[in-house]
This record gives sequence, structure tokens and C-alpha cells, in this order.
Amino acid sequence: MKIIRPTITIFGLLFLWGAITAITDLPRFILPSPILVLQALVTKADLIAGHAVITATEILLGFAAGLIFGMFSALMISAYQPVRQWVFPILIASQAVPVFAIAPILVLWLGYGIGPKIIVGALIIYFPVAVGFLDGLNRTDPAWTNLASLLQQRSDKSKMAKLYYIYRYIKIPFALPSLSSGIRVAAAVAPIGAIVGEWVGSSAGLGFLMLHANARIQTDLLFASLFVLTLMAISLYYLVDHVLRRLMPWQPDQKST
Amino acid sequence: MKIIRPTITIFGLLFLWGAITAITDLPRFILPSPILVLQALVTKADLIAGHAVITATEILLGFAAGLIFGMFSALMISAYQPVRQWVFPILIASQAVPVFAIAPILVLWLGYGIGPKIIVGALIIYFPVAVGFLDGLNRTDPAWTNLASLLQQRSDKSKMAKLYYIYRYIKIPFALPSLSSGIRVAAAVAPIGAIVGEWVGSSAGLGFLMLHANARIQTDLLFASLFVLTLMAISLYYLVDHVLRRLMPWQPDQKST
Amino acid sequence: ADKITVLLDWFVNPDHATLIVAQEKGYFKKHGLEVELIAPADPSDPPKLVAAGKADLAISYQPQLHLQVSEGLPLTRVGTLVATPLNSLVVLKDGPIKSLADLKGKKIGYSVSGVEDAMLKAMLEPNGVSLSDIELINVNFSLSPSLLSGQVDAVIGAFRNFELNQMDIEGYPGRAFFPEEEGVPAYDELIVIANNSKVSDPRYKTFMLALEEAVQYLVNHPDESWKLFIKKHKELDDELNKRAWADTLPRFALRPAALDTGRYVRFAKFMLDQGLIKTTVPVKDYAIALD
Amino acid sequence: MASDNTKNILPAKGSVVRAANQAIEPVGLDLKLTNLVFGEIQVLSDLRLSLKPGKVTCLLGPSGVGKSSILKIIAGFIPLPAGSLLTSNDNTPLSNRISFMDQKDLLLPWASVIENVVIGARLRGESPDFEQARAILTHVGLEDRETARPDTLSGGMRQRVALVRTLMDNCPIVLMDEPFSALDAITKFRLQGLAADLLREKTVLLITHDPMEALRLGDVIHVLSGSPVALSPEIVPEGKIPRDPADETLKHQYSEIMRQLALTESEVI
Amino acid sequence: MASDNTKNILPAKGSVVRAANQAIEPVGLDLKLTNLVFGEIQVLSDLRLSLKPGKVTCLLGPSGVGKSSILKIIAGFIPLPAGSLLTSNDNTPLSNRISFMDQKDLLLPWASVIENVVIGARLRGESPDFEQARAILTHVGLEDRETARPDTLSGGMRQRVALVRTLMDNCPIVLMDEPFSALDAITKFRLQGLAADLLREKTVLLITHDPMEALRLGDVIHVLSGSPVALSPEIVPEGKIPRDPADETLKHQYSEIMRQLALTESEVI
Ligand SMILES: Nc1ncnc2c1ncn2[C@@H]1O[C@H](COP(=O)(O)OP(=O)(O)OP(=O)(O)O)[C@@H](O)[C@H]1O
Ligand SMILES: Nc1ncnc2c1ncn2[C@@H]1O[C@H](COP(=O)(O)OP(=O)(O)OP(=O)(O)O)[C@@H](O)[C@H]1O
Ligand SMILES: [Mg+2]
Ligand SMILES: [Mg+2]
Repeated sequence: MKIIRPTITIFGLLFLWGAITAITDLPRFILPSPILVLQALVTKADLIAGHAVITATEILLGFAAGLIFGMFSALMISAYQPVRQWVFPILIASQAVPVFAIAPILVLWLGYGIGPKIIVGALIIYFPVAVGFLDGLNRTDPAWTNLASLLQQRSDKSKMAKLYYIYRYIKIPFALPSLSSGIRVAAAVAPIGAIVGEWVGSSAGLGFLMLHANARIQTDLLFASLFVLTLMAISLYYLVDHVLRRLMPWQPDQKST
Repeated sequence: MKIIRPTITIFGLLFLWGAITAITDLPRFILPSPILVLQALVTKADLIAGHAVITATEILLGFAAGLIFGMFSALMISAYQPVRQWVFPILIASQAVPVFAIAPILVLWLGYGIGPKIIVGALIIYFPVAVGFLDGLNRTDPAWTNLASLLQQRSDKSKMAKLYYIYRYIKIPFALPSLSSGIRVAAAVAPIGAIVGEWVGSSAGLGFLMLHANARIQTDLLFASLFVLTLMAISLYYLVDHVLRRLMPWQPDQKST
Repeated sequence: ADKITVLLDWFVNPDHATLIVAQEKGYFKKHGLEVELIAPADPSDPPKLVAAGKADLAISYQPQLHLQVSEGLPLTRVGTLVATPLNSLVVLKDGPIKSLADLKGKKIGYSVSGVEDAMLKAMLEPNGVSLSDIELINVNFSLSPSLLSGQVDAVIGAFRNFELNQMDIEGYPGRAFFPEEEGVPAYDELIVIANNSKVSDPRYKTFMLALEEAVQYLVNHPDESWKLFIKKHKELDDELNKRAWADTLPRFALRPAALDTGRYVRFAKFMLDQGLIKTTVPVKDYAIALD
Repeated sequence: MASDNTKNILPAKGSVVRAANQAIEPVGLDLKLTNLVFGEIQVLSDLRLSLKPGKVTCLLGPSGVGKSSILKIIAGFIPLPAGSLLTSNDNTPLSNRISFMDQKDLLLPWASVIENVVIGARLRGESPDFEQARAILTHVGLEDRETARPDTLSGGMRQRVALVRTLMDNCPIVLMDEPFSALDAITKFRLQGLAADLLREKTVLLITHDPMEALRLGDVIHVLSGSPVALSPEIVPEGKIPRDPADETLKHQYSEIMRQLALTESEVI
Repeated sequence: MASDNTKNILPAKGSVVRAANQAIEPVGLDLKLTNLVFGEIQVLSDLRLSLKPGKVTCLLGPSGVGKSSILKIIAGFIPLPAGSLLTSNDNTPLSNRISFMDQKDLLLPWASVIENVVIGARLRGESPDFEQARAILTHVGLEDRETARPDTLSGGMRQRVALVRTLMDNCPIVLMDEPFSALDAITKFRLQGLAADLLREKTVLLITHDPMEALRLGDVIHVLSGSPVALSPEIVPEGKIPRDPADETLKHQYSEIMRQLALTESEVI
């Protein structure tokens, strides 16, 4: 059921695309018809698959890194208010600095391996995760945090340990829904990171393949790669969505995607 | 107070940056010293200002468009569940598409004006807003929606009108905190939208200027533009943050940024 | 006045001097043309847009034209801006690479244009280096930075009038290997292309006339031309562009409308041999001289 | 005293509404429940509850026995289990004639007290009757808190706001789940009087934990208890509502309620 | 009956804890409040409340008078207003000796009943005493709901879970805000017995709306009422806790409480 709908959607998408190419008569070298693209997909399956594996690795590693880093800094900022006042503007700035601008510099520092792609991906993913989590953490009902610190007071654990327990048992669970919105957004934008990374410097990957296809006007190959990339993005999104839902059975989100 | 801290942070940052350039003595084309950048900022103030105005316009228009479109589709999807299942994957797909693949299509349809830039910007802003809002709408406590529809039943208004009132008085206010997380993320990434948009053929804007500077190793100009862009991004973020806080005085977010 | 939109290949730079002079000096206007120059961000877009009828003319490169025509784009060359190759393979002057043979096992950066591997192959094979002996890395627009920072050992796609000066200014002078001296047939670097269906448009002929007047002014009055150039594009007023301007001067096509059919035949054959195109078509199908 | 006042708490417009309501015959209601199951928990089975038209039926029962669930079934929040039947005595659908006051106060955190009170009108796209809202707010002692946000109210104040919202709703059938549980004895006593007055001629199902409250307000009292859970026979106190529960004649019913309540409890603890 | 049982509801480990607690002298508490203001609302002024060591003090008062606020001040959730004083009779800080049960149940929506009950231990990084938790849960009739999530519980069940959580906390000072308000008469009666037993020797401040509850559980009863709001003199019922409120000897105190409560109300409505 859950699989069927997206599948139908994808076919609907293909149909829509076909309709656009048929109606608007956009030339083939700007938007090829889905049939041409499917052909390319089949005949160049090996080529695309090889590059796709590389990009998938970059996406997943970047996603993981951004997730960890984003959650970590939200925790830091929420637990130590000064950090927020001093560091938060930097984080916003880091977002505003377009990755396009820093990616070339990153590449000059780190070379053309997988490193810069993961960093660029992590940078993009970082912010929605951090903001979502932080907003969630800060919105914990004060009635609960009050009660929790009262319950803790007679513990002889260190301040750090107490803070840990408050986060572990109260704040983090309260923040999960908000964090999950952030992660969902991050999952959807994760592929951009890898693509940008490959765009500024690479010798493999779907972004690399697309650049080449674009330069050689092999628009069918370009869109076939795009299609695969998009499928990867959608899969990542739904995978993440599924995991998040299982983590939060108490959440009144009646609707299934 | 609110202004002082980020300002100090910024100067701290500048200092750090200066220290790095001084100590590591990285070549100018990798990381210019802040002094060089400041020089560029001053000597090329006119040039940068001219391009900055254009980019600011793009950012604001793209932000507005993405906001409206994102909120609108969250409402549609939440009100008509089938829309979600069918349309959502498309929206996710839209996030993964690299600009260079669709740039010719956009130009073909919209020309070289500000149009494509706004669309590309709006696309990037769109997603966090839509996901944040949608998650918020779907998380409305069922106890409340139940009660609300009971309260409505004796109204002789149309089904549409009733839906409108439920959203107007119950669901939207409940979703505001979650929407605001989304908008915050969107505000931070809005500049990326404009910059990427300027990739779709442009002869003006900070993105253009940066590309230009990058290709010509005018790293000082590149960083100066980057600095201005970053300032714009931070301002937008704090402006949005401020407005959102004023809209939701009941929200227990104890911490001020 | 008749409006003409011209898509540049890249941001305005000294390579476009002819166009800028024609614009600023009023040659277009004199011929009743109102020309709009638009810079794209991706050099591969303008040909597509002209092919799709979205713009009148585009500035592109001869090697790419062969590719585009082979992919079925309805494009025809109607003029030339720069009549020699600018492209070159650049290494650090003081670096370990003294000859092309030294590139074995090295990293070569390139900005994806679609033809770099063919050119490399032609340049390297006579020196005993095959494509599998080197690692090709897309460095996009960071050609000289990637070389200067040591991330790659050589770059191809660097323009001899530009990247070389750039490196020199940065204090890391470079050494260029010129494709046309290393087995690649000579070609026109910058050309003007139009849609097949509109080549007979009378405006294009006047356009070429204006270009011819411009190039003559350019070579006769290089200093005044430079002033015209930076008057419109203040951000280009620097050492690099000044030097590039000087180096580009001798390379402009003095007869922009004239066509050397032989060049196109030879280069098409080269492309065919390299496997970049599958068939050749008669030159007149994709390159003409407007008379 | 409170009951005397209520005569004039509804301004002209409000009275018209009430008059209109009184003109139509009060509606009776009959619930036949086969089986209510949540997951693996069997809550209720084979239960029949009738609400007499225009009468107040009170429902008591030990905590967790299923009282709120019955209310939610009637309100339509829990889907009617298969085989069950919910009918009105005039055989027209119930759906648009029910007011509901939940066990939780369900105040909108962002809205002021007065906006919370008139939310029904807002949701129906009607222009709210602020005059009536203010009149009832005054009667529950919240006249000076109109513009306060719910999070600045005490627990009992919140419950009073929820009560006013329900009373504003003015439907022929009113379902209330422990409407006075957060109030002190005296306030509770007065608001019971107010409610009795405003709910006259309506068909009311009132869940309460307080036998005194049932005796004061109920035309008919049922206790839901025992194992398996069953509805006690009707307990029908005499006298005009609101009664004085201290009345000696109610003693007997009081012990009967307590006896019924104790049916389950002794087994639980 | 309930009180008999409680002797063995605390397994070995639990008893040790209690024994330890009993060894230390129970702590008394003294609050001198100058002035409590929320925004423009003047809630309390010039108030002095003492909690006798090891005794149960009951606080009654009309809704919204400021009872919960007093509790929150003692718990430290509302900062002590300027000039006010909160002191313990042994002159050591109170902060680590207070248990608190809020008027809302404050259950963690994602945690099971048992995890909600042992959250105190979790937050202190101790290993939870599940045995004791289960024992008390059994006594409140929730032994079969250990793994249930709060949103599947009835209102009264939720309150019982919150009560168990508070009883698990085992601090010398216990503050409770209407701990039995959502329970039916019989369950309430039994749980009062249980609480009385488990809270013996502790210093308890119990807010309630039910004079009967105060009479059953309180060593000292105060009513907060009047205008300006003032604390009534101590009302000290006799007899061993838990008392039988039906006892004729408490009649007098009952009317006294009601009289005090009525002080404000007549002016409000
Ligand atoms: N955070 C707050 N902001 C503003 N006013 C508040 C706040 N908290 C309490 N109040 C006000 O203080 C007064 C006392 O509230 P409190 O909760 O102490 O009453 P209470 O005696 O516990 O009432 P109840 O029996 O209804 O629970 C009320 O008028 C309430 O509106
Ligand atoms: N959504 C649900 N999921 C699972 N079980 C539920 C759900 N709602 C109610 N129950 C169970 O149904 C039973 C009856 O609950 P209900 O709320 O009707 O009790 P009640 O009689 O109103 O109790 P109280 O007096 O404590 O409010 C309880 O055992 C409760 O745990
Ligand atoms: Mg209930
Ligand atoms: Mg209270």
C-alpha cells in the first residue's frame, strides 16, 4: 500500500513529464521525452549505476555527519545559553554562505576526494536539523522541566550528569517531533550536498555524470541520471520518514504519507 | 544587548580569521586576510552595493514566494490527504534537482530576468516551510479537532467554509510553532536560493559577482561579497525570528536568541 | 531599431572585446541594431537556447559546435570572434612537469566542456601517455586555484590569455602546452552561432558588419578600446584583465564573417576519429559565411 | 441566589435563542452498546443507556470503568462499535444537536478567555454573542479575566472557562464530563445552580465523581460498576433541581449510590 | 482496610528507605509572603503559613485564590517575591527535600505507566525500584496497566499514576495539589488511606477542594479566602488520620471550613 502510491506517483510524474514534452514541444535537447530517458536509463544502466553508488555513499555519509553535528550543536546551544548568543549567529552565517562559494575553497583544502562532498552535504543538512531540534528543546513545557529538576535535586550526581538525565528523559523526547520535521527537510535536501560537491570538483558520481552529459548535450543521459538521483532522494525521504514515525508512536500524526 | 553579542561574535570571528591567515600563511587565493577583504569592501563598495541590492530583491521575493507557496501546499496537503500521497513525492524530487539541469528550461519559459531566480530561490525555501507547517497541522491534538467539528455541526455553512474555520481557528494556530521552525530554516537558506538562482544566467547580483571573482581569483572581492551576503542573511534571520516570536507570545520558548 | 539578443559563452571578459567595442562605440546602433548581451552562468546553455529559438545569437566554441550538431541541435556558425585556439594545457613553470610525457600517473584538472578527453588523448598519446595513465578531475571553474594549491598537476581548458596571466600575477608562473602544436587541429575558439532556421535573417549580416568595424577599431586603437571596455565593466579594471586584453588582441578574427571551411572539415574529422561524433555532415550545414 | 440571578443573565438576544430551543420538543436518546474494546482491553459490553428528553441523567462509576468512553461514543468521537445502536426518540440524526464538555479543559492556549468562550460561534462563522459570553463569564466569577490567556489562569478558572464555552453552545443535548471537578465546594455549589438553570429543558448526560452532585442535579442517576461492568437500575431522587443534597430524604439514595460504586472497588483493591 | 495492607506493600528495600527517613527528624517549614503579583494582578499579600514537622497541613480556598501559587513558591517554581522568606525549622536548605504533585498530571506522553512512575529515579541516575513501583501501582488498581501509554488511560487513571510517581519520591516534604480530584468517591477514599499511610511522619501540604478530604487527612487545616485574601486560623480536627469524615465530632469543623470558604465567594458572585 505504502509502496504502491509513491510508485503510481512516479508513473504519474513520468506521464506528466511526457505530457509536458508533448504539449509544450520543448526541444529534446532541453527536455527529452520520458521514453528517450527510459531508453538511456536502460542502455546506460551500468554507467549510471556505477556513478549512483558513489553519490549514494556521499549522500548517506553527509547526511549522517550533518545529523550528528546538527543534533550535537542543538544540544550544546540549548544546554549552555551563552553558546547560543555567541555561536548562533555564526551558524546562521554558515548557512548564508552559499555552499557554492565555499565548496571550491573546501576542495582546494581537502582535495577532490569524498571529503568535501561529505562536508558540503553535512553543511546543508546541518541547519534544518539543528534548528528543528533546538526549537523543540526550547519548547519543553516549563512545568515539566521544573518538576524534573525538583525530582533531581536530591541526587548527588554531578551537574553534568543531572543535565544529561534531564535531556535524556525529558527534553529530548519532548523535542523529537520538532527534530523529526528538521530531519525530514534534511533528508529531502541531502542530495544537493553531494551534487554541489561533485559539481565543484570530482571524477565520479551522478553530479559528475550530469555535468558531462550536460556539456555533451546528452540530455537523455542527463535526465536519466537526474531521475535516478531523484529516486534516491525520495527513497531516503521515505526511509527517514518511516524510521521517525516508528520512533514516535505517541505522536498524534494521524496521516500517513 | 541583543545586537552587542552577535557583533562581538562577528569581530571575534574576524579576529580568528585574521589569525589563521597570519599563522598558516595560506596563499591569498585560498583564504585572503580580513584586511584585504575589508580593503575590497571599501574600495569596491559601490560595485558590491549595486549587486547587493539586486540580490536582496531576489532574496525577498523568493522568500515571499516560497513562503506563500509552501504554506499553501501544506494547507492543501493537510486538508486533502490524497494530495499528500500523490504530490508529496514530486515536491521531494524538486529538492534534489540540481539547478544546472533545469536552468535552460527555466530560461526558456521565463527568460533571463528576475523570474528564474525567484523560482529557484522559492523552491529552496518552499520545502522547510511546507514540511514544518504540514507536520504542525497534522499534529493538532485530535481531542481538539473532534470538539471543533462537533461545535461546527449545527452550522449551515458549506463544507468548505467549515474547513476554513477549523483551519483558521484551530489547526493553523496549533501549527504555528512548527511552521515557525520551518520559516526560520527557510530564512537562513533563502540567500542560497538567490545565489543559486543567479546561476541561471545573470549579469548582476552578489552571486554573479562571486562567480566572477572566483573565476578570476579575486578572492578578496569574493570574500567581501560573501561577507555582505552573510550579513544580509543574518539580518533576514533575526528579522524573521523577531516577527515570529511576536506572533506567538503563548509559546514557552524561554530562551532569547 | 531591430532588437538582437546575444548570449555570451561566459561572463564578460576581454575575449568579448569585439562585441563590447561594437556596443560601446555605437557600431550596432549605427546599423540600426539594438543588441542585448546576456551572460549565462553555464557555457553549455547558450547553444541550447539559440537552438530552441529563445535567443538570436550565441557565442560558443568550435569544438562544441561539432558536438552539438552531431546531437542534432539546429545550429550554424555565422561568425568568428577569436580565430585561434585559446585553450591550453597548463602546468606550473617551476613544477616537476617539463614535458607532456611527465604527465604519466598525474592528476589533470579540467572544466567540463565535453571535448577535453579527446584533446588530451590527442596531445598525450604521441608522448607515450594514454588516458588510463592519468586521473582526470573535474575542477569546474577553479582551474588555476586547483593547480596553484597543488590539488592537480596540470589543467586543461585554461585559456592562454587568461589563466597564464592570472598565475603569473599570483606569483606562480605557468607553462602552457598548446593543443594546436601538440597534434590537435587548429580551430576557432570563439564563434557566433545562430539557429539554422534563421540564418538568412538580414539582421545577422548587419550584425557581422558592425563586428568587423569594431574589430578594426580595436586593433587600431587598443588603448581607447580598453577604456571603453572598463567604462562599462568597472569590476574588470584590474591588472589581470589589462594583461589578458593585451594578449588577446592578436587573436581576434579580423574578418569575423569569413569562414575557413577547411578548418571545420579537419576538426570534424578529428572529432570523428576521437569518437566524439558518429558521423560528419557537410560543413555548409553548420557553418556559413553570411554574404 | 445564583438561580435567581440567572433569569437576567441572558440578554435579549440570548433569550430569543433559548425560547426557540424550548419551542422544539426536547430530544431523547438511546444507546445500545454491544462491546467496546480498546486493543486487548475489553471495556464495556452489553450496555443500554437511555437519556430521557429534557432530563438530566447523571452517570457515576469508578475511575476507568468507561464513563468518558460512553460520552465520546455518543458525541461520535469514538466510532460506534459494530452492532451497537445510537438512536434519538425523534428518529432524526443527533449529530448537529450535541454540546460536549471534555474531562480535560481543552482551552486554546493562544486565545483569550473570551475568544475561547465564543470559539463555537467562530467555528460556525457566526458573529459571536459577546454580550451573552460576558454575562455568563460574570456569573462564573471571571468577568475581570476576559482578556487573560489560559496559561495565566488557575486550574479551577480554566475549568470554568470550559464550562462557559459549553453553556454558550446551547444545544438540545449536552454531554458533560466532570464539569466541576476542579472547583472548591462553594464555587461548585453555585455553578451547579447556574448550570441547572441554563440546562433546564435540555437533555443532559453528566458524568460526575461526586454522589452529592448527582443528587443535586440529576433527574435520573445511573452507576456504572461491577464486574462485568453493568449499569445500575435508575436511581430517581425526588424534588426540584437543584436540590439540597443535605436533605434527609436523599440519604437513602446516597447510600445506594455508594453501595453501587463499591461493587467493583472491593474487587480491585 | 487499605491501611492494613500498606504495611506490606513496600518490599524490603523500600522499607529500608522509609526507616532511614524516619530516623531523621521531620522538617518544619515557614513561609512569610509579602506580596505575590502576576502582571497587574495582585494575588496574595502579607501571608504567613507554617507547616508543622511531620504533620499534614490541608489548604482549602476558593478557585483562583492562590493556593497553587503558594505551593509553587515553596517548590521554588515561582521565585520568592522580594522581602518574602521561606525557612525550614532546622535552618538547612529545603531544595533537595521536596516532592511535588502538580494540579495537572504531567505524565510523559511517550513513556509507559511504569516508566512515568520511576522517572524520578531515572532523572537521578539511580536504578529504579520497580518492585516498589509495582507494589504501589497495585494498590492504586493499575497493576495491569504497567506498560500502557498515558494517552490510553482515563482521567482518573492518569491522576493515580501521577500520585504513585509522587509517593515513589519519598521526600520529607510533600506538596500535593488536589491529588484526588479526578477520582470517584470510593477510589478517592481508599487512596486517601493509602496516602495517609505512606506519608506518615512526612511534612505534607495538601491542597484540596473537598472539606471532607481535609477533615479526613489533615492535622491542621487552613482556608485561604476573604477579601483581601487571608489565611484562616488553624482548624485542628481531632482523632487519628485517616479519620472518618462522617464522624459527628467533625461536623463543627466542617461548617467552619464552609463558612471560611464562603467568605470570598459571596462577594464574587
Ligand atoms: N503565570 C501566571 N501569570 C499570570 N497570572 C497567574 C499565573 N499563575 C497564576 N496566576 C493567577 O494567580 C491567581 C492564583 O492562581 P492559582 O493557580 O494559585 O489559584 P488556585 O488557588 O490554585 O486556584 P484553583 O483552585 O482554581 O486551582 C489566579 O488569579 C491566576 O489567574
Ligand atoms: N484511546 C484508548 N486506547 C486504549 N484504551 C483506552 C483508550 N481510551 C480509553 N481507554 C481505556 O478504556 C477504559 C475506560 O476509560 P474511560 O476514560 O472511559 O474511563 P472513565 O470511566 O471516564 O474513567 P475516569 O473516571 O478515570 O475518567 C480505561 O481502561 C482506559 O484505559
Ligand atoms: Mg473519564
Ligand atoms: Mg490550583
